[in-house]
Amino acid sequence: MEGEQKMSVMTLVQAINNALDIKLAEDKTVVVYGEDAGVEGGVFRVTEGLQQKHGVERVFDSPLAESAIVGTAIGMALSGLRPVVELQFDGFTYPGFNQIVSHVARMNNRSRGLFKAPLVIRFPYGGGINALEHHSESPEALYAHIPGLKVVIPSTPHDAKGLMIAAIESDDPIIFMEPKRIYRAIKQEVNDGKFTIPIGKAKVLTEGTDVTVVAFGAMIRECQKALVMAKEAGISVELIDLRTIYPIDKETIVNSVKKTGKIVIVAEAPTSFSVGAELMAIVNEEAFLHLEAPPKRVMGFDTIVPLAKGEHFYMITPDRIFYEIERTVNF
Amino acid sequence: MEGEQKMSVMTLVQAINNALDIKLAEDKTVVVYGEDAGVEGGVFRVTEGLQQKHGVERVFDSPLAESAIVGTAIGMALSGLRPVVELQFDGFTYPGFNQIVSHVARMNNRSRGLFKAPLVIRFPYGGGINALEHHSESPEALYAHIPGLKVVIPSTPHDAKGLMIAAIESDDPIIFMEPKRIYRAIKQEVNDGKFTIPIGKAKVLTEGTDVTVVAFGAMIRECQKALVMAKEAGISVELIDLRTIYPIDKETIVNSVKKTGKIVIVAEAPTSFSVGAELMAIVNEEAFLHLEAPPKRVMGFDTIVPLAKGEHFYMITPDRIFYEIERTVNF
Amino acid sequence: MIFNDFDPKEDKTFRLIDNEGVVLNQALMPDLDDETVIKAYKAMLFARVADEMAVSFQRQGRMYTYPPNMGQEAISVAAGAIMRTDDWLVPVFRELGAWLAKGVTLKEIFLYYMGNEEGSNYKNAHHMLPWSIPIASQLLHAVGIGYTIKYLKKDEVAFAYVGDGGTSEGDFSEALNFAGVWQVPVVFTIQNNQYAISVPVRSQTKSINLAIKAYGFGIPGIKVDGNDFFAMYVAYKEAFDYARAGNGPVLIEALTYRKGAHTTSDDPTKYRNKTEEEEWAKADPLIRMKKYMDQKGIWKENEEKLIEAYKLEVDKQFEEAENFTPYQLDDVFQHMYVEMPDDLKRQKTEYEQFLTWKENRK
Amino acid sequence: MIFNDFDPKEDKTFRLIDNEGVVLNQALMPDLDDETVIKAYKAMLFARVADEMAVSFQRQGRMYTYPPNMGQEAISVAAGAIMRTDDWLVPVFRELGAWLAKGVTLKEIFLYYMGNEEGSNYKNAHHMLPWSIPIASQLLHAVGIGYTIKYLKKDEVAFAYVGDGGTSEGDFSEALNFAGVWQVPVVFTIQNNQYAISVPVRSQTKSINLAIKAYGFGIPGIKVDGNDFFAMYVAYKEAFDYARAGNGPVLIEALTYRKGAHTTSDDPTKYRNKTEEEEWAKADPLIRMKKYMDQKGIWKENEEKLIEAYKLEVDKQFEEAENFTPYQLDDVFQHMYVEMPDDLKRQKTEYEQFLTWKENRK
Ligand SMILES: Cc1ncc(C[n+]2csc(CCOP(=O)(O)OP(=O)(O)O)c2C)c(N)n1
Ligand SMILES: Cc1ncc(C[n+]2csc(CCOP(=O)(O)OP(=O)(O)O)c2C)c(N)n1
Ligand SMILES: [Mg+2]
Ligand SMILES: [Mg+2]
Repeated sequence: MEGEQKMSVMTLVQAINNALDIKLAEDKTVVVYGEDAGVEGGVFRVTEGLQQKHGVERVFDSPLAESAIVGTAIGMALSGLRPVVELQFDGFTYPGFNQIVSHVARMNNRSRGLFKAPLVIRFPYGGGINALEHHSESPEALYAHIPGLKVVIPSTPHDAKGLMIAAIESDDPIIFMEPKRIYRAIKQEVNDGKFTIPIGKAKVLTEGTDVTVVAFGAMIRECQKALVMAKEAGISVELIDLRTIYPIDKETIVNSVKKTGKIVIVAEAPTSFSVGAELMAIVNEEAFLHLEAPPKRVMGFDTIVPLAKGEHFYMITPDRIFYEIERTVNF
Repeated sequence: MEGEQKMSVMTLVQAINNALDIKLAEDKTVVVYGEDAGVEGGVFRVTEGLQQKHGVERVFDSPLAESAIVGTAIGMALSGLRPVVELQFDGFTYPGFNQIVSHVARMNNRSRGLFKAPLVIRFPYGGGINALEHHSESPEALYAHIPGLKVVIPSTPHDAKGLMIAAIESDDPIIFMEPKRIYRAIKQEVNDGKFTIPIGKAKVLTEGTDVTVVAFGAMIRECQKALVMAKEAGISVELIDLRTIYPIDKETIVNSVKKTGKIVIVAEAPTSFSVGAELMAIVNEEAFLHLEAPPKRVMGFDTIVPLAKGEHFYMITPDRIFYEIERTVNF
Repeated sequence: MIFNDFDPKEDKTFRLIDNEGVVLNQALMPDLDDETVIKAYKAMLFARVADEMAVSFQRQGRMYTYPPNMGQEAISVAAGAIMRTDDWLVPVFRELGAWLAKGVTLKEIFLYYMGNEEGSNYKNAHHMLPWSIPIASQLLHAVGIGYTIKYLKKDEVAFAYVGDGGTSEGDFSEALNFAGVWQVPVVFTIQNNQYAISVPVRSQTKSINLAIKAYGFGIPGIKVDGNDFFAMYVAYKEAFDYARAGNGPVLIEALTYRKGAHTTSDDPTKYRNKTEEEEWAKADPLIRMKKYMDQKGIWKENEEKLIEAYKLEVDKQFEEAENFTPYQLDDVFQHMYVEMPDDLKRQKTEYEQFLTWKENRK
Repeated sequence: MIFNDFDPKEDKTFRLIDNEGVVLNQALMPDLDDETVIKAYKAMLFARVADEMAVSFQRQGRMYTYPPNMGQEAISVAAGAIMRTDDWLVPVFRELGAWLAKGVTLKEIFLYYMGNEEGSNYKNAHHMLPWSIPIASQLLHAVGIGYTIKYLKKDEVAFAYVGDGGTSEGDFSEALNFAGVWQVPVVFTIQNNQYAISVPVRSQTKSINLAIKAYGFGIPGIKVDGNDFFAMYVAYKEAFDYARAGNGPVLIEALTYRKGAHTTSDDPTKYRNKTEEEEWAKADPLIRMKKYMDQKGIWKENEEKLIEAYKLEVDKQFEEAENFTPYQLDDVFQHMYVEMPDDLKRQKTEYEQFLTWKENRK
């Protein structure tokens, strides 16, 4: 699937921008819009320069209304376009929730396949940037619980690009969540050409034998730091980047847990009724007899993400991950 | 907590109506509204007769807008009233989702306790009534995942009344989900007076030793039928009615599983990222060493609830519950 | 343009014939040949017959909840007479005339109300969306389609329906606003049938009418007598031409009355009175049009016979729906995604195992 | 009533003094004594100073993202001059004048922007909600409060703010509609500062102005020069009186301009030009009012000195905020519910165990 081999160093923001640029250039049915997504290029500059390059009819600002952004994108998708819409923040996806749940997820099923809804809804998510209320949410479990959606979360520039291109090309609607905390924090060599990464496939980042750690988004970086601590402590960790929350790659997870017998799940969202719960359910259903310790969720409290002064209590840190890895391994 | 001892046979609809009636009579700050909730008494007649009795200022029709129904109720709750609002169906709670998630759940925390939001959002939920699309949803996991909400689901007229009165008297906001399928299907002797049932407490309906079955809402009745089959097969089942989805009564569940070593969870919602997943997580976290078989979710498919002709495939039936109980016990 | 002459701010209603079928404004009457008029009347009559039979099928327990259109036929039949094949219909659920004109069959509609999603897989209705039940949400889809039309420089119009109650939902305003900003070819119709289930329109908004809501979005709006086929025809003609010519969206409030119940589960006697119903009965769109045709002497057919023929047709389609391939387990899973994820395959297989167990137990 | 004389349909703007401080319409000028005028000017000045300092505190890294009010001071200071203690302020985030008038302290505001929720626990601001960030959602809370006021027969008014961008959200329309139907005492102000972050108001809606949106809900609307304290004062006076008297809600569009950035994270040069900024600078509400006072000869104080005093006060409050009790783990959990559920207690205990482990590891 890899295209030409020229590489450039990119941040996650640049990689997504690059993916959008490639698809806009290649496919006239792709349009990009959202609040401040046109002239300004988005509050995080993810769509920067795209309007200048591809024209105001293809990359543009919309009025301030998330339900309308999603709802009109559905109409476009049903009538032949491939809209990629930006919702400005995780916490502002909720005014669009009805359109997402009641229509985006259902057009294909409702019309028995007569209509598809090839649209991408992308938004920055997650905490750790000292933001205002509603700007630090991790709502992936909400969207993953809705039948008919696919939920994708990249953790690196490379993956972000490949997954975004795959998302735009998918005939299923995609919720594309971007870990804003690492928008610019990680730089990576990324292939300049077109390539895709399959939606629905997790990735084993580090092989290990003592315990499986599953994470995604900005938490991958925290886990990698924890892995350094674990290594020092002589613990061999298998780290898996989930990459797609639904459809979840059970096989990769379960195979790993069958090997290690232990699992620690790391994510930012509140613990209860979360992706962590689902992963625990999966390993129970598929690898019960291999479990040698209780699966552990290292996740956010069941609280609102605190404002900046209190956020450090909430955010999962490498030492906390290591602490739980150690406890699980020593169970 | 029980009041006078006169009893009447009530359906679930009548019991909720009775609870509203009692609180309207007793507390002038209680107001009740929603689409068709006034003159008509609601499409399911839950608020029937209340406008006539308590006046049009206290029980009334609202314009057709769920976000406004919830949003105005917040304003009322912050300024001294105790609104009980009706959203017409589970699938029509989503236009109100932003207000619920962004405000109902957060006013207390946002204002550091300066403002409380004592409101009740009630709606019929669940399948099995041959309804149109969006009329058969079970979104409890969505609401339970939102920090700041409490989610209550009764399964009998008695509980519905006691829980509703408790909900109205609670200073925390309550999502009150009513199993529409058994709105009129179950009749029960209910105390005519005022009584409350504590929010956050599950109830052991049947004691047993071989396996714990946890369910709620309309699924309790299906489980009870399955228990008859189980008994014939010589299986002793402990049946627990969850009653509150959040805060979940871990103690009751965990104690039971410590005794039986096995758990089957029955609910209508799609399986993935569900209350079932959370219950599995809980028993792993709290009773891992007692588990003798993989916890089992008997839940809806990860699909849209099919229309009438296909709904029988989706709905959980007693024989399916029994089948899974038997498999779990024989693991 | 009539849109300029009937400023909703003055609360005028555009009307061409009165309840007796008498022409009120000859100058504005559309130039229609007799055949077209008769065709429209027949379309209304067919819709009425289909509707009445649907209600009785439901009563017989052969179909689930059904929302009749009775009394509102002129509106969507007029739209059907104006639209082109490529125009996009974004329906709500009470514009049967437009559905049929689009090519949706009664068989499909019945199939849907029998509880089979396959009824929304319209085999012959080009550019027609299935019904989006959450009130007013569909209007945004029409605006998105309008954007596609404009972007791809197509010669099409999207036309969308909503009820009086639906104007209270945020999505209604967002749709009109986006359509205005984007200047897309969308014709919005509010079927103001006076009630949203039990709630009368006077409890729905304080605005003097619903057409005036167009002001807030800088688009033309007009209030039309929705039980007057000719007025609706003229309004639609202008609206479609205006939108198609690239002038942007248009809002039509069609004043009408739901003769029947909200759905077969509803009992209107709870919330409306006989006097009101009788008053509106005089403005029944079929009666008015028939009176008009009688005065012109252009209606020669035996209506009883026609109705009999229609009934046979409706019956035939109903039976076809009843004899439709039985619902399969596969139908539950098949269309959730373009390709079935492993997770769904697994759930399906597990269910099949249960079915096998069940079978063996007997 | 000026609301009748300035019909938004004719796109008129209610204005009382021009950019040079010259009175345009003496007859409509409010009957204010010098002291009141000076007090209002000082309130604007204090807000301006506080805002400028807030921006620089943020630049120094002592505070997080802050949204300045600069240029919009007349609007909320006028509201502050009209409101009674019991009236309810439902804020958005750019009406500092009204916050201060309500009794919110700069210390609280700074504390909030330092990232401490305790800043929203207003100790002295009676009937004032904390900021609801999701755009336009707060308007519905005001309508609910309006219902309480009406239901409990109180002599209060709820007044709520929203931006030009916020008028596009469905909640804006739903709020105005419910307020109209319920006829509740709510005064809505749209601060039309020409931009929603980078998006100009002409890309936000096709309507000729924003006040005209009132038409769709059957409530009075008026467009006012928001940089003219006197016009805003008169408009608010009438609006509060009207609402308090039980006549229902009112919509005011206050035309203004955001002099600064959207927030300290924003760079307006990306989307607006100098000419426009300079044009609006001439209409700065402080300058206009000062010119007015100068012409009247009522402003005698040494402004430099006053500003110095204000700066000291702002500094003092800022330092108080900086020295506020450190954030505790408890603060994360404590206010989620009236009583802490076991689940949260358990999470807190587990975290404390981790902290102990961490401590011991050192
Ligand atoms: C978002 C949403 N809320 C509630 C409903 C339930 N509901 C179905 S039809 C209806 C009334 C619709 O009234 P109106 O828009 O006037 O259309 P009419 O039925 O009169 O044609 C309601 C409340 C729904 N379908 N969607
Ligand atoms: C529902 C929602 N969507 C997006 C945002 C992000 N956001 C914050 S302010 C703003 C622009 C607001 O513009 P306007 O209403 O004109 O107010 P102004 O900032 O100009 O005072 C946006 C889009 C938000 N806070 N809430
Ligand atoms: Mg209606
Ligand atoms: Mg603005």
